[in-house]
Amino acid sequence: MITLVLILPVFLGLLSFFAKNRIVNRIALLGTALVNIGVAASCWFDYHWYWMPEGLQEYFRIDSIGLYFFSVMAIVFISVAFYSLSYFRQHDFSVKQESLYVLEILLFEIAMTGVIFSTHLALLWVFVEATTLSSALLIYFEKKKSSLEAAWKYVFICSIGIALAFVGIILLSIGSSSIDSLFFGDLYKYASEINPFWLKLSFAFIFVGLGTKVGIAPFHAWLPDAHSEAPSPVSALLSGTLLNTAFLGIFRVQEIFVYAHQESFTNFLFQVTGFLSLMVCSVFILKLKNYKRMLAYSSIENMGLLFIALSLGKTGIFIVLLQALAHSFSKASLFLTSGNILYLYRSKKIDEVNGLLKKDPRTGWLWIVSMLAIIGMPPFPVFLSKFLLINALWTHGLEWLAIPFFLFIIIIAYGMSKTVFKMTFGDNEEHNSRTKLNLYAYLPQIVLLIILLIIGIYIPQQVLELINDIVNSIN
Amino acid sequence: MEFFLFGIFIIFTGGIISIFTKEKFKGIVFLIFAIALQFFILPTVFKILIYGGQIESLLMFPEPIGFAYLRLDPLSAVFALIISAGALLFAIYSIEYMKMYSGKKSELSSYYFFSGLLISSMMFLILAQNAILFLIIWEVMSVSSFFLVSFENNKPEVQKAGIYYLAAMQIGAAFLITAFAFTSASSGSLDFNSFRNVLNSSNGFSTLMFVFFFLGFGTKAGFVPLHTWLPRAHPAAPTGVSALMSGVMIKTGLYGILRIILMLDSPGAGLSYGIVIISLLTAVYGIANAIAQQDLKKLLAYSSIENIGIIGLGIGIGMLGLSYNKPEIAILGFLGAILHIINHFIFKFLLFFGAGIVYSKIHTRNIEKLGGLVKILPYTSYILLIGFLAISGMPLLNGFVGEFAIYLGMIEGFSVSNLMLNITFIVSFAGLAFIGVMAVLCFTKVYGICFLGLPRSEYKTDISEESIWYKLPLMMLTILILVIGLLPALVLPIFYNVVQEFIRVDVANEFTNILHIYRMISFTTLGFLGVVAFFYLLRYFLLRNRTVTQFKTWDCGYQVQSSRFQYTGSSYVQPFLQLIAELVPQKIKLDKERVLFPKEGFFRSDNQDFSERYIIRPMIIYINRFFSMFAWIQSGRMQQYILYGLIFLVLILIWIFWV
Amino acid sequence: MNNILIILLGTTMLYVFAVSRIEAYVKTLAFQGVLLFLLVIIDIRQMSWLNIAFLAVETLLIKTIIIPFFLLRVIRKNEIIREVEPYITQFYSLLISVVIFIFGFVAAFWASESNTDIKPLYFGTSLVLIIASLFLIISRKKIITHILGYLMLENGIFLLSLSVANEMPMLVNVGVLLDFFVGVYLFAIFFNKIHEMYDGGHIDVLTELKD
Amino acid sequence: MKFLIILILIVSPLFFTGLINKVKAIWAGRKGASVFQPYYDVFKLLRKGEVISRTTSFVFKVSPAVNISAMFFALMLIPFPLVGSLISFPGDFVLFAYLIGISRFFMLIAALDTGSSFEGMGASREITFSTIVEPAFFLIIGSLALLTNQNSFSTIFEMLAFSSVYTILVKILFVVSLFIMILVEGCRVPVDDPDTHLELTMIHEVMVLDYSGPDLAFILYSSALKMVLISSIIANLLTPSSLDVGPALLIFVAILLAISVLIATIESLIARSRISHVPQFIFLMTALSLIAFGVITFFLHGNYK
Repeated sequence: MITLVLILPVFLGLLSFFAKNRIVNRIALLGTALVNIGVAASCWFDYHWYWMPEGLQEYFRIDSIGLYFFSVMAIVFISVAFYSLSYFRQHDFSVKQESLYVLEILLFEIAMTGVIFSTHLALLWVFVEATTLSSALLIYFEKKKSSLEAAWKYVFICSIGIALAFVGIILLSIGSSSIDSLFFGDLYKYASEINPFWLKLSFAFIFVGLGTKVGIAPFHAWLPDAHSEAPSPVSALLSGTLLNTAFLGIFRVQEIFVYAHQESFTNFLFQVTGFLSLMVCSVFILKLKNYKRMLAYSSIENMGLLFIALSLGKTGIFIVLLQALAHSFSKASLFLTSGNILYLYRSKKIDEVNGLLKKDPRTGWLWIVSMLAIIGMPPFPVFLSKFLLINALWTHGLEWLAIPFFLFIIIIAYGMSKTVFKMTFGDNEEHNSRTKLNLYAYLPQIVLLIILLIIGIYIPQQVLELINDIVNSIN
Repeated sequence: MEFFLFGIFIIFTGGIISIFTKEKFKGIVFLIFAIALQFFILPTVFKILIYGGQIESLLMFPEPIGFAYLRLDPLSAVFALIISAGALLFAIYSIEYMKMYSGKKSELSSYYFFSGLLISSMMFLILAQNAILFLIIWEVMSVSSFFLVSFENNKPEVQKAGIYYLAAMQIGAAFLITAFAFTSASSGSLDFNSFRNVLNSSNGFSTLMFVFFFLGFGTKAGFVPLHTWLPRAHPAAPTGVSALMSGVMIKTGLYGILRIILMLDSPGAGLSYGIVIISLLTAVYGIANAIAQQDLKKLLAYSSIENIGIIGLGIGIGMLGLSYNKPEIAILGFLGAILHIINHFIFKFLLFFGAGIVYSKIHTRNIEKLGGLVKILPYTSYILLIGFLAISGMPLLNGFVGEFAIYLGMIEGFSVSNLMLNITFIVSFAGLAFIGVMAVLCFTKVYGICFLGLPRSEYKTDISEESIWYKLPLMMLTILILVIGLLPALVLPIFYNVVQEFIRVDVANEFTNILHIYRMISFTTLGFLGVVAFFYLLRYFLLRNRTVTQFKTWDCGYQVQSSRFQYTGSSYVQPFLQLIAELVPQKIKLDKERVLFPKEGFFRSDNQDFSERYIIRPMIIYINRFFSMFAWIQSGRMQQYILYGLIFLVLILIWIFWV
Repeated sequence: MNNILIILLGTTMLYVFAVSRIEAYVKTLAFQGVLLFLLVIIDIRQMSWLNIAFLAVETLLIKTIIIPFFLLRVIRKNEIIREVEPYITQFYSLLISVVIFIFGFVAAFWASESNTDIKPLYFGTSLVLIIASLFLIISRKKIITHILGYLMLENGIFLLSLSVANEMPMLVNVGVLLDFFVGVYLFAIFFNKIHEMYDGGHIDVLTELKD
Repeated sequence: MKFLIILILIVSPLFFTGLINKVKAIWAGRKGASVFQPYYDVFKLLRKGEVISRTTSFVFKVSPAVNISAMFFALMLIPFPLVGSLISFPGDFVLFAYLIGISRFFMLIAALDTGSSFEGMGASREITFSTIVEPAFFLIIGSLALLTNQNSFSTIFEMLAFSSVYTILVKILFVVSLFIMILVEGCRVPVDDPDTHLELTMIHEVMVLDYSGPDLAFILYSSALKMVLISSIIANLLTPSSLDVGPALLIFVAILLAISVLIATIESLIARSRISHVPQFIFLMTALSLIAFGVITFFLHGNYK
């Protein structure tokens, strides 16, 4: 199965790259997406069942949390794939560009899949670096000055970060020389034998490195640029899946601490950075001029939430999973919708967009509803995770943290809603010429939001089982 | 119960269906569903209210919500009553009122959709017994009402008001989420019943939680100083919505408070005193600001704050009665609160509808521009006279009935020999009187200036008489006012079970005594009505064969040149506002040239909201200033960004080496 | 023998801070590659031959020959002959690099006491390389200098991995190398683009995106 | 018995007005009109037609009737020493105050109905002063209820005996403040001057400028009755309850007369104060009632502390 999702896209990508044919491009893109969905779905029935060639057996495995993140990624990816059809329509690209786009996006997808499934720390590192490299060109896809700058900052800062992460890995292998293996399984099993000092030392580096990819403050600085300058579907992927996968990396490393009963160290680190990210977001959310940057900052905030939740033990993990899913879907939907807005108004400036509801009601309502979903309006799951977070804060005796938490959350919610309603409300005198968008510009977001609604009110039994399985799998 | 739930579903679908109907039938469709709603809701409600008891049903959600009870007890039933009645009136009224916006199809669809959502969510809210479910519905309610408020979102001020409202609701919700989360965390369950032992544990935590709940619900209800959204949102919204919000939705905040009180075995005296004081403050503050307003709907919004204060006073007295274990006080307090909830719903709907009619005909809400409407809109004017009398708590009408119960509660309280209690009750006794007379000032101003006298501005000539869709709800409300006002003894027994729910001991005897008092009152007031009629007839007969000359106002021979010479609203209230200048800060802008023969001057005075000016705005400014201190971090310099990471890394390393 | 090589490797960093011509940087990079190659060759521990061959290829072919020449081509193409423009003057940066040296070796010896199976000299030098190259990146203005700094950082990390007794699986090594290679390639591409769009590979031109 | 007294009081108010005028005349050294002059005026007015402003509406016509009947019913609630009131139930004094309130409401909107700036001014002043008087009155009644631990007019005044020094003190304070209330509500000097019609300091008289004929008669009568109402509360306070019915009632009536004489005396001796100083004067009432309340609380809670 994994080979399918790891190898097939490469062939499809190369095929479309060399075939230079629009039909092939679409087949490759949608084919990959559907295959991912299929694999994910088949794994839902029994995720211990998979097939790998002998050599790679030990390097790739589907465990429960991997499956969870993979399914989230698959859903986001298929919606992005479908949206891309509309994206191609919006800017009439040449066949060559389309093929390039498909190739890059497929490589990007593979890299992320690799991160999710790899069972070896260094291998995970390799794939994380690969995600950086494969997505860098995507960010620069529209060949604008600003996007070039964004791409440069992204690729360079992330590379430095990743390099540091590798230093961390080496330090860990020093610390765990008695184990002489960097497979997560072994690391968990013999966690107690690892020299705690070296463990912490290495984690400091790994956290800085992968944290740079996750885009958590204070390593967030590249994120607003990259996410705002990339083409909208790519932004959706970056924000909806890449951050999650990088987070998964930190999650897996952090589990070592749980097994070694050193988690107090990481918890403190997570709380500090988490609240820092909330603060960074609330500093800028009110003074932004560019709505895609607003979304990027909200991603930083949500990553902060993930880390705060991760620092709260078992209950925290439930929140993490819920929040990761909610953020991926709603943020993907937001970014895709922002693509529509960009197309309709030809501008990323907030001041130049108003009367969206009059210009294109569907886009307008999608924009509003997705925003409500991300700022945690019920019945969307972000609300649940926030409630549970406060709940967990109480049970961990950190109730005073609720004060800064809500201070930031309210400011962020206020800032986002203010911006969004400023854009959607009002009349627009200047452009009343309604420009048609095709179905694919709406369908993916609608589907994502419907899934979110279902999750928010009534989490399906299988999902709940999987989540509980994950929670219990941590000792 | 299923019946009831189906009713909720009905009104929701009504909203959805009216999206797909043709523009001119949307209102009718919604009305039909609203009527259907009555048939589903009212039988159950009245059954609960009259025979007591409760019906409940269990919903099973997966984690994290878990099992959720839906329970309809007398308290919920009271609110269900006003919600469904409000829905009906709202639906009738909207048909005519929304004709102003004909042509805006998509807006109208969203209007009816969100109305349906709002009504159904309120209806569902009063059933929910599970923390998360409650919060979910609560937020849905806030959001849908937000969309209703920002209906005319092409106007910038409406947009502002909407966002302000949303933000206020978020702050309130934050308190609620915290309170519910902490309470459920320490009780280990999300079910309301499990909160009892947490809230009754006699430590600081339970008090803190109560305060949080009060802050959260109080923001919705509009207790000072959390009220600032009300006077912004109400004028912005379409009138039907303002009525629905002010008459019904802000009551859900009170519902929450009452629900929490129900969980307490006996509320602490400290909390009760706190609530009494805050409510008194709210009422005085609200009416004082209402007096100063020139915008009709803003004035009504402030008067809602006042009435919330009065209701809160009733609740506080009830709590004091419970905490001092004096059921005869508690019963009166809670009875007064419940009665006033109902009454305020009635006359506030009436008044908002009236204001809306005026707006739809004259197209201004500015009191200073109105006048002499009684000649143009006689029907509305006469009905509104009743409304204004009622809201000023005049005898004969329902406003008095509620307030009298609260007065009686205090009077009963005098018999308790407790210094603190006596002082509180005397102060609130005089305070309520003060509020009453201020209400008289406020509403004589409104009625005298807007409806009597001569027009203060040019009206457009062809103002048609009110349509049936306007007359019908006004008539229904008037009948309610008169019935409750004249025959309270018939209406009161309905609310016995509600009060009984709060006072756990049996208070049948006290209740019968109260009924007796009310009989006396209705007897007196009816007699009074008779005497009024007698004197009016006497006058009639005296004048029958005398000459009655119609002439211009004599005014001591002082001949008025134009209607602009009339007394204005602001000049009418100016002497009083001078007395309370501290409470209602006036911003006066006056420029007139100080020469011997001044040509032309300019004078403008508008009053500001005290708590907004001295509490809310400074807070916002400081928070902004704090955050602006960090604006430099995103400077665009890549090396700086890398440096952040390295510095943080170094910090972590140092920390590791230290620990 | 290899200690001398390592010291040499360390001193290259000092040289980097001393000189100010970009070509010199590239040459230094190539020299570092050579040194690393020699290090790999000289201390043949009980590694699998495959691994040794791989490392040899990596150091000699890629680190020493391909990348430097590639970079030289890029530099010549964009005719960058001007001096590097440091935020911090040569003298102070030299001073700081010395400090880094001292710190690196102190840390190394301290670490070797706490944990026996690391070679202090390797460890210290690699630390020096890493920190110094980071300092290079932060203190210089030219984008090409940043790229070179990144490459030196990679060298440092390579040395660090040499200093560790246990080795990575082949798959990982291949992956790392691939990433490294592609990364450098990407850098070059972007560097060219930047030179086309903005005249001059000056980092200060890249400050349009900010809040 | 009750009916008899109420009958007397119903016919008497104008007599008190006449008495006041008479006393004032005597103070002024004039002979003065007959004590029954007000009756002649009222009957004359009742027989006249009316001139009604075109501006006015139904409200203008109905409010005198409301006014007078409100006073009547307020009278029904007033108790008399040892006889009690016609209608009595817990909290009846609240109804009493609100009946006065409804009459006020109608007089105000009637004044605004004429659309004259002059009458609007009067209305504005009237209500402004009432906002100070009303709470003070409730303070008084409330404290009395607290003191006697009763909840209706008649029972309160039954319980009020010259029992202790506290009660005497309290009574004196209350009497003074109620007397101020008479001056305000009855529009007497120093608050207002009933004799003039054309001064910018007018309050009550100016509100009813446009009334004529029977309406004016109603108004004159009801304002007289209002004074009687309040002064009968004072009388209730001062009548010793130790006597039996006859003498008690006599004292009651005597006090009423005394009050009118006092009012007349004050009116002839003191000048009307500036309108801007009136509020301070009325606040005196509040202050006195507060002091009295303080005394009461001390009386109730002081002894066991």
